[in-house]
Amino acid sequence: MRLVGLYLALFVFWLLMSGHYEALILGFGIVSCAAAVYIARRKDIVDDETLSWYLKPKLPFYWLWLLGQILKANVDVAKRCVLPGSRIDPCVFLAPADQETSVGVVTYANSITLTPGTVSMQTWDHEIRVHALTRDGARDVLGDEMGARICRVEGEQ
Amino acid sequence: MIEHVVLRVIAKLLAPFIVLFALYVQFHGDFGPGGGFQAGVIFASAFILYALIYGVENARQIAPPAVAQAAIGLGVLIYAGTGVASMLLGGKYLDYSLLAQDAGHGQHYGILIVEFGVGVTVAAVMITVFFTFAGRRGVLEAREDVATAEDDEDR
Amino acid sequence: MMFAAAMAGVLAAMALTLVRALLGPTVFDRVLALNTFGTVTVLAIAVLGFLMGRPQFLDIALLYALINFVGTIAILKYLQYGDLGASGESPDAGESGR
Amino acid sequence: MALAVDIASWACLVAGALLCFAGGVGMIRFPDVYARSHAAGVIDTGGALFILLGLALQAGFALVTVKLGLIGLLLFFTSPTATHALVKGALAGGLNPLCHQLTADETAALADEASP
Repeated sequence: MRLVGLYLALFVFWLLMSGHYEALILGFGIVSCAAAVYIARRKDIVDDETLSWYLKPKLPFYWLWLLGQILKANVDVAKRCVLPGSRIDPCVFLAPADQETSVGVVTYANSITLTPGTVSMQTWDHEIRVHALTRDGARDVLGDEMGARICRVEGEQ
Repeated sequence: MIEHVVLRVIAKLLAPFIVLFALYVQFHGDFGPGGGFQAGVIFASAFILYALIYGVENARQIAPPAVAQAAIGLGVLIYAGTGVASMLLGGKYLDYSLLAQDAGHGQHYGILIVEFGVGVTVAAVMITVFFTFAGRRGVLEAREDVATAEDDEDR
Repeated sequence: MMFAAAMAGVLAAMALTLVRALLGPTVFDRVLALNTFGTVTVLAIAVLGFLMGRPQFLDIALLYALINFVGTIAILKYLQYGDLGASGESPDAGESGR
Repeated sequence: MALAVDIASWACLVAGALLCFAGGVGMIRFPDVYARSHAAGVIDTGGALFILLGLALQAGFALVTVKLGLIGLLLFFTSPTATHALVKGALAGGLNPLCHQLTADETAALADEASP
């Protein structure tokens, strides 16, 4: 079942990349996707850890929200990079990560890193060590809005 | 680095797409930049990423060195075989025009087959080179162990 | 014209990251600068493709982004374990493995 | 209509170029590798996003746009992963961040401030 899902995802990827829809190239596409699925199966990387996560319908909305956060943070950090009088006040702290699956924690850690001004340094099952450029950035992470949103995405079936 | 959960999850996610991207580059060589050599390198990079995260020992299970070494020969054989086939059909070496009923199709198929041979060889060579060099420390350590054991026996 | 403006910004960023890569001072600074340089190069290739009217360059940009990632991971692994092939179940296998 | 798209793509490309430049300046100015990784993050996210968006607006609805989207998606997954791996490696390499390590109390106080 998962293999079929992966095959379909790969085939859509092929169609998007290719732009040539003659029989020969499409045939190559069908064979190539089968080869990629076979190799993924041999590597034993087709499991629930990654696949089920990307079928969650709320995930695109979370990404859109994250995009907004990224833009806000970008402007702030870019100002601190360039403006002569600006100050930075870096700090390191442990933030709770309440996600249940490893993919949830990874999504959270990568979201933190994607937002300029905060970088995740180390991850454990229920904690992430974060380096923040300013106290405001640290406060945003500790407010845990991002983590709560990921938990909501994670929780749906 | 299997305990590095962020890397492991992201690599798992990307790996099948890297392989497919390699095959895409392989088969679209005549439409854009690409071809056998690049495709082979990308294909190998999928295995190199796997080896970096799961260790070269596990990667050897996925792509056994014997298969990789056979593939090196196979790729060259495909390349040379296409050339010889066109000679048998009465043309020069790698004279693609004779491989199909008309010259245009012949050129097209000929290039695809030859590029496929190049891709197989390059991928197999890259994987073999990486496995050989990445495994070196283990080999050296084993040799040192043997050397110290012999020293102990001498004493 | 607008592509030239984007190209100017990208080239400036490339120069600055290259300065950081040369200055160091630690090896991690250099790797960070190298990784960022790779990202900027991807953007430069994409913009260059439009500048020259040949969007096929985007395949190369995609490939470069991929190789940049694998390369960075390889350097970091070598720095941490001193060995590209370690399976790395224990992070300090280099010192206490034997 | 075409003019509006042109103006939007101009704005995106200029914003991307400015963010790239700002990130580059940050790479030079910031004091240690951890702070610099934030500047690198500006280039990786904002700079890349705006430049790819500007190019996509120029290309219109075509295969090229899809490929720009794929580049963006790949950067979206790989760049934070590489940065995280790098910072983790630097920490494991014994490089201490030049900053204040918040104690549990201070962290709790900040968390209280953040939650309304």
